[in-house]
Amino acid sequence: MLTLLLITFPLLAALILFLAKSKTSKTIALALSVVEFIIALAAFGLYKHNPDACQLWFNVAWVQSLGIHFNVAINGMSLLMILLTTFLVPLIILSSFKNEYAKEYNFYGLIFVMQMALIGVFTANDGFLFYVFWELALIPIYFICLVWGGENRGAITFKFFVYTLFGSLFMLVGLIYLYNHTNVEGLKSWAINDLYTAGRSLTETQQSAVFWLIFIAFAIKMPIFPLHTWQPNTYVNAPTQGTMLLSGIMLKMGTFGVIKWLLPMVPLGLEKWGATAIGLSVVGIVYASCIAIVQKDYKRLIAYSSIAHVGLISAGILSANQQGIQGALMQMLAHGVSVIGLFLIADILLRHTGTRDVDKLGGIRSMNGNFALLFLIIILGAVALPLTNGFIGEFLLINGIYQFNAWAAAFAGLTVILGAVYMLRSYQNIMLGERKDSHIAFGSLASSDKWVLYIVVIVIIAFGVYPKPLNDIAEESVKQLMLNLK
Amino acid sequence: MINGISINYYLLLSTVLFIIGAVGVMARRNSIIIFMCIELMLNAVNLLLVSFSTLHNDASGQVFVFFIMAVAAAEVAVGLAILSMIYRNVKSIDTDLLSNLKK
Amino acid sequence: MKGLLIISALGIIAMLAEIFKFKKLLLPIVLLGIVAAYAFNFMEWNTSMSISYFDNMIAFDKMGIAFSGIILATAFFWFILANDYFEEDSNTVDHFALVLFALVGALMLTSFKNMTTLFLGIEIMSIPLYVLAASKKKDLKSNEAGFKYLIMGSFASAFLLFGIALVYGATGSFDIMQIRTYVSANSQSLPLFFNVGIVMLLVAMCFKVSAAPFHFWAPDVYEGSPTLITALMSTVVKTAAFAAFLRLFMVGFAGVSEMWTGVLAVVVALSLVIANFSAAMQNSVKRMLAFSSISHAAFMLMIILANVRSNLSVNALIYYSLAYSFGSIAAFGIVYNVTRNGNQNTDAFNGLAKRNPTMAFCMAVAMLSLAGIPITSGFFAKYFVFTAMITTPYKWLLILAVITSAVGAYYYLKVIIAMYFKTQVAETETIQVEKSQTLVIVLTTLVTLVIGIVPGLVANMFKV
Amino acid sequence: MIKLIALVPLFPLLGFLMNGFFGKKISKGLSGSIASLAILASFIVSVLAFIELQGSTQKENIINIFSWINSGTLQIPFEFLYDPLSSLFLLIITGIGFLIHVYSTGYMHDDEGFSRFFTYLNLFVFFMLLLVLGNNYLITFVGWEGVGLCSYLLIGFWFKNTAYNNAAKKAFIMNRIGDLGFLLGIILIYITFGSISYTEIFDKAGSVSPATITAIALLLFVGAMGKSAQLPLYTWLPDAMAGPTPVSALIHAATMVTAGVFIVVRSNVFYSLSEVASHTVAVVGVLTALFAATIGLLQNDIKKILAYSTVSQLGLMFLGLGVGAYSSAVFHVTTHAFFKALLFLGAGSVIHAMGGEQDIRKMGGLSGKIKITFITMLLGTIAISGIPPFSGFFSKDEILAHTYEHSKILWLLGMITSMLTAFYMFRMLFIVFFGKFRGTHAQEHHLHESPTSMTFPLIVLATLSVIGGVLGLPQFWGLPNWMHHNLDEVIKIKNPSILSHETEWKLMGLAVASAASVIYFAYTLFMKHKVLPAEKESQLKPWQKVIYNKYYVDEFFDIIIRKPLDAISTVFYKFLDLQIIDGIVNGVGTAVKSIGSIVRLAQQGNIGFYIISMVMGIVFIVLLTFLVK
Repeated sequence: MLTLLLITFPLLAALILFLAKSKTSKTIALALSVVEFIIALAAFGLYKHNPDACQLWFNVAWVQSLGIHFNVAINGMSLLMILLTTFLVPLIILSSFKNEYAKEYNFYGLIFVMQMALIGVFTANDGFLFYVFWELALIPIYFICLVWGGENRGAITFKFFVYTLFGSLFMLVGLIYLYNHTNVEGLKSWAINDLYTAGRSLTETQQSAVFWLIFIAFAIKMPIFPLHTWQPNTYVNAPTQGTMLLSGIMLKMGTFGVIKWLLPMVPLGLEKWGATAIGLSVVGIVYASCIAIVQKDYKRLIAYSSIAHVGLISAGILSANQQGIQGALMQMLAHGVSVIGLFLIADILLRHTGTRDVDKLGGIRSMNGNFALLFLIIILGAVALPLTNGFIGEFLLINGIYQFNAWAAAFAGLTVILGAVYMLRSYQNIMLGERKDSHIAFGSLASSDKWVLYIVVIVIIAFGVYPKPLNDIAEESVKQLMLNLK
Repeated sequence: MINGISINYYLLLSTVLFIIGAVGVMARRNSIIIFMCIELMLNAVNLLLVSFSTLHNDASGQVFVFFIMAVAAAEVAVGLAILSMIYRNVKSIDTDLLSNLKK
Repeated sequence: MKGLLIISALGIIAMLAEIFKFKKLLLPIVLLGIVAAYAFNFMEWNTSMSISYFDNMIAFDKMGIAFSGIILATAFFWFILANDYFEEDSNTVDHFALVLFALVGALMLTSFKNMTTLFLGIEIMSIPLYVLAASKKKDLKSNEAGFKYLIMGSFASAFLLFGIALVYGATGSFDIMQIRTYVSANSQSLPLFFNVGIVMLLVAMCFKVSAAPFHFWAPDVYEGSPTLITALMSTVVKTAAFAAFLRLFMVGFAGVSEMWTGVLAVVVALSLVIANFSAAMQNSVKRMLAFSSISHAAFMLMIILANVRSNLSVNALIYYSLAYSFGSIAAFGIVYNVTRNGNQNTDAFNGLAKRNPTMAFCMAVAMLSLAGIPITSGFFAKYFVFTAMITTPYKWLLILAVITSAVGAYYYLKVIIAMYFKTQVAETETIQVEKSQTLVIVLTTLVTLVIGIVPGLVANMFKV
Repeated sequence: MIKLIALVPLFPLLGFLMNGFFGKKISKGLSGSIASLAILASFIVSVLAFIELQGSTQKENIINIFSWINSGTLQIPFEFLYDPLSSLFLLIITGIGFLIHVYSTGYMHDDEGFSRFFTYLNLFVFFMLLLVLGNNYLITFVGWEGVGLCSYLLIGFWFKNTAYNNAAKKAFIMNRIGDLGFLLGIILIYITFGSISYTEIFDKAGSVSPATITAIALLLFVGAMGKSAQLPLYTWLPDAMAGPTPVSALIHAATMVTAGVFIVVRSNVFYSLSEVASHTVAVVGVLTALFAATIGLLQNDIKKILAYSTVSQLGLMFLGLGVGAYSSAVFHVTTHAFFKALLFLGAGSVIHAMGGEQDIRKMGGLSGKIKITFITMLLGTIAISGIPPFSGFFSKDEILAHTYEHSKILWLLGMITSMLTAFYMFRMLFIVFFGKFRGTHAQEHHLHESPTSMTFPLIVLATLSVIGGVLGLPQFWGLPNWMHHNLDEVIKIKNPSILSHETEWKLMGLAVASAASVIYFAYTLFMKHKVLPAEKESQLKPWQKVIYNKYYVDEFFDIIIRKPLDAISTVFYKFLDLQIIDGIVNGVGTAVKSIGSIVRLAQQGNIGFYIISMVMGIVFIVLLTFLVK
């Protein structure tokens, strides 16, 4: 029931905003999102640490004749993702307090629709339902980018939409293929476990086919090299909050999908093609990091760095061992938080100085030391310094990849170095030295921005020093998953 | 066998008629002639039906022919009406003039 | 059956309206009539055996009733949408009558049992449409549309008849049930020309549902005809044609499916490619919708192709027609209002989100539905096709379908982008839409969403 | 006290937090004393704990704080290991740390970033303590990266100066290169032993395949190379002199840079088990030592000279480690901490006196002006040159002795290094403190001895550098070598010296003689003939130019690493990403368009054509039906 509430409440919130058309939508939205977060915390409280996964079921037939059920439940992984989503959305809304959007009630409404879809994706236990939520998440973000985006958003959002749709259509085919092989007393079923069994019953070639059909969708969403080219432009052109949604949460749909909807389905396919996929991911890490080094637009730089991070995550997942997958989960949480901070910083830079060009900026630290400090800590989180949230994930991930293949790990590990290179370079260019452009003034931060950054920084450190509460959930849920993979 | 003539001949004949009609429709540009060719095709079918109905000695085939005739008449009537309307606008019944809708 | 009769009666009444001067009342009467027809139609639902009329030439079984239901519903909305279109024209009643007679034809097509009624149905439906297509007397485009439709239509009917004749010759009957039994009895000893006959029939039907390579008339006619007539063609006519197609090939020639499925696969592939790729190039929205209707035809054909012998395809096809019809009604209704000023290009939609948010929203939903995005009904329609195709040997066709529908998203989105992103260049007047029309558009949009969220409403309905 | 060992890192942490949050609000004096007292407190705790440890028989004490990362079989608690090794390092870090804090209160007095400086300094001490206290590689790694961060912050302390920022960035990134190796090493250890706790793995090491052991040892050594500035990852250390001098003394001489030595000693089992690894360590060590020493010969920046000498001394330590003389290496770490910290602080005092001038060519004749600094530095210089009975002599001699029994060539190189060291150190001393003053009049007028807060640490350190030798008196003199005895439990695999006493005597004598002669040579050169370093680079001989420019190593790296990286990145972005990959994606779009425009050619409006194509379609289909089967 609580799960259902988690899904429906954002929808309700969206309706309220759409219909109220209130002047104070910002505050209303913030309040509502906080409520949603509290509900999530309640779920966190109710969640019992027992390994045999799913809790808080809600299951009703949707289309009986087709074996489609509205079947949602929370297990460890989805709980983590829900916490992430519900925690980030208030931050995202708060971060928007300094931006003026036309018809803002629609803007915030769409954010909530998005949240609904995302939570749906994370909780769905029915293949069809999963797909529906998956597609559903695409529509609000599409409109957010299209209506409130930057310069040539038309072409770019368009590319983004078609590209992702293209991927997910293949996923649909793959899922239907599995569905078609399910057999529960002669009936077909969309229930996830039946899909698992169906997938496992397939021959290696069939599994390989399904693996690619489904993986393509996830790979595009994440995105994995070389399917990433929609991402930087979309991130740069989307409104900051849109970018946050895309990178902070939506990206995780892909990684989460691989964990829950790919690994247990087609073990043989994974065995055969996992190496290839890991290869792509790992290449993507270095490739994207290198590109990030030469970026001038800070937002674009973050976009590429995010490709690098997600490459590491997916490589860890596909290495299909305890450390790899658990690391991926932890890193998903960490990356979500840090990237919000980074994109907000990009936005702040633009608002205060009118540019995001790292070469034009400079000497801001001497104008606002406080901001410099927050910025630095967030960067340290991004380069995975120990005792920041980034480290635990990265260590486990590289560990997992190493168990798959030492050289892959070494190559992936280059992110440790390259990440430092582009992050510190850009930080130095933006913040340190004398100010290059004399008429760039940088006053004190708006309180809303301050709060977001403070929260982000606190989480980065707290989570890095004492990850146990979340880490335990991750650990046990992954243990459970590993049983499925055997 | 109809009166000692194999059905295949009827079949052949009407097919030939049908093809002549079709080729006419394809080749000619004059709308009236096109209508006539279509009529020819329909009549080819009529012939075929009639011969088959005698072959099966079953009347329904011939009944069908009447339907065809009626419908053909209606069709032509409508066709000519439209044609006259067009003629009013372009002072011609050459089908080549009617190619503004394209691509 | 009663439905059929009522509609025919309505047609005649419409013609009398001129004489007895109750033009004004005509629309209400027609609407009531349609409602009545609808009611009677579904009364026959639970009659266990399908009652047949005219020496078993027409019989309303569940399938027939279902399709007639869709057609009548669509027609109902269409008439509301069309009321002012009739007013702006001198000889209203003729148009009423013509549309109603076309409806009669359509209903016959859903329920024929005999080649004769098939032929008659097609003609009764088509001939009024030829006229309606050309009904803008002064507009050369309209004339051309009508003329092309007529010539090519009758050319196609010639093939239909030739096919019928050959099949008759081979089997000695027009009754499709008898044909079925005969074929299954001696499938070995069938003469070669029987096969030719089937191909001819296939060709003719493909023409009617405008599948490539027999689709050439569709774009031109859609573009040339008055927008609402186009709406009629792409909804009522298409549904009827598919009902006929389904019945003819799944009831009549299921036994010899190997004779036509291969060909049909090719036709589908051609249609998918040609339709989607040309649609991507269109500036005129009407033309784009024409091509999109071709690609949807391809999808519906896939359903037939996929499972020839099972009723699943009937359900799927019914759902698809319903989803598609309602989507199109909404879309065309909006197009009709937006393109009043004569500009039929996509840029007519620029900034619609500001000029009329409701219309913009409905159009967006319609487009998403046609593109097959959840939670619109269009998605489920696509889903049925995919589920059906996955079991067939034609998996390559499925992949082709996936790719082309990605292309499809391309041109549907163009409209959305125009509405929400592009800003009106010249006059930024808000678009006023009549209450009744708004109602229709919103209603159809809602239906599109509702049956998209709860497809069970329709999908489980027809245990044919 | 041992139970409360967590207090040791806790105090600096508190100091860091207090200064971090309130530093700006409180007075300089207060924030300075908070910081210093924090370190003093942890020094006292360490001393007490140390005494307790000496008393007790329980040498390995594990103190668990909380469980940190759990992942299946990978269990990483946040726990400390207090054993002789860490106890010793605690003393060095907190002791010298405290002195340097005191010194800094004077040195940094006029800097506006005063409280910020102490914030960083406390944070550094905290991380350094974590590094040595951790009971598993990952805790050590936390400290390892943490000190790297602090060094980054402190090198770039004056953040308006781009050169300094670059130095800081360079230091961080070069360290990261090493850290990657370290990280992989840790992971390999986990995979091999199923644990990364010091107390669990070392005993199992014997039963593991040598190849794996070698791999682990080498990976860890890569990390050590980064931290301890060994070839080829040493170039950051000289640049790191951009930071305030106390930082150079604490981080880049006494403590952080010896972390590499620490980790090798911690993992000594692996190195003892792997010939290859230990040889690599030795060779890299000695080469670094020699290489850096030669560069030191011609430097003119007082801090750069000390920096290169640090690199070279670290090289000697690794040489010791490589030949299995672990305790000797640690011994040298200790003494080096004393005299190198002393020298840096002295240099700082000189720079202070000279009003920020660091070029020895501008100095001269300072001996009279700043007596305490001069005397203390003199002692330090003697210590580092290895003149008995100063501390440096003993530690260096032990290392060389072990090297001799291990390999003559390495020993020879070591000897040369220590001779060079003696030479350039005295060169510096003579040029700075003797002859006539070469600076501007303003500077001459400005000259003054530093405040007590700065001289006091100098005196203390001087004393330590003089007497520090007692920690490890030569055994063959029949004297107790405490250092050796103390680390007995830590070094699992012993390799006792097999040298006969007279060889040891010979070596020792040789060392002293050579050092003395070199010093005399330097004396004649710089005192008698008053030779001064060339004013301009153009006056140098070619071979001198090469050395003066540090063998162009920086330029070399620039050419083989930085430039290619940028180039490749640009190619990736401008060409591969935008042109090829995205090009393909957009190409699909254009392909759709072009196919579309071809397909619609068919739709060309003419009925006749439509009919024809329909018929052709029919024919095609008929053929299909009848020919396909």
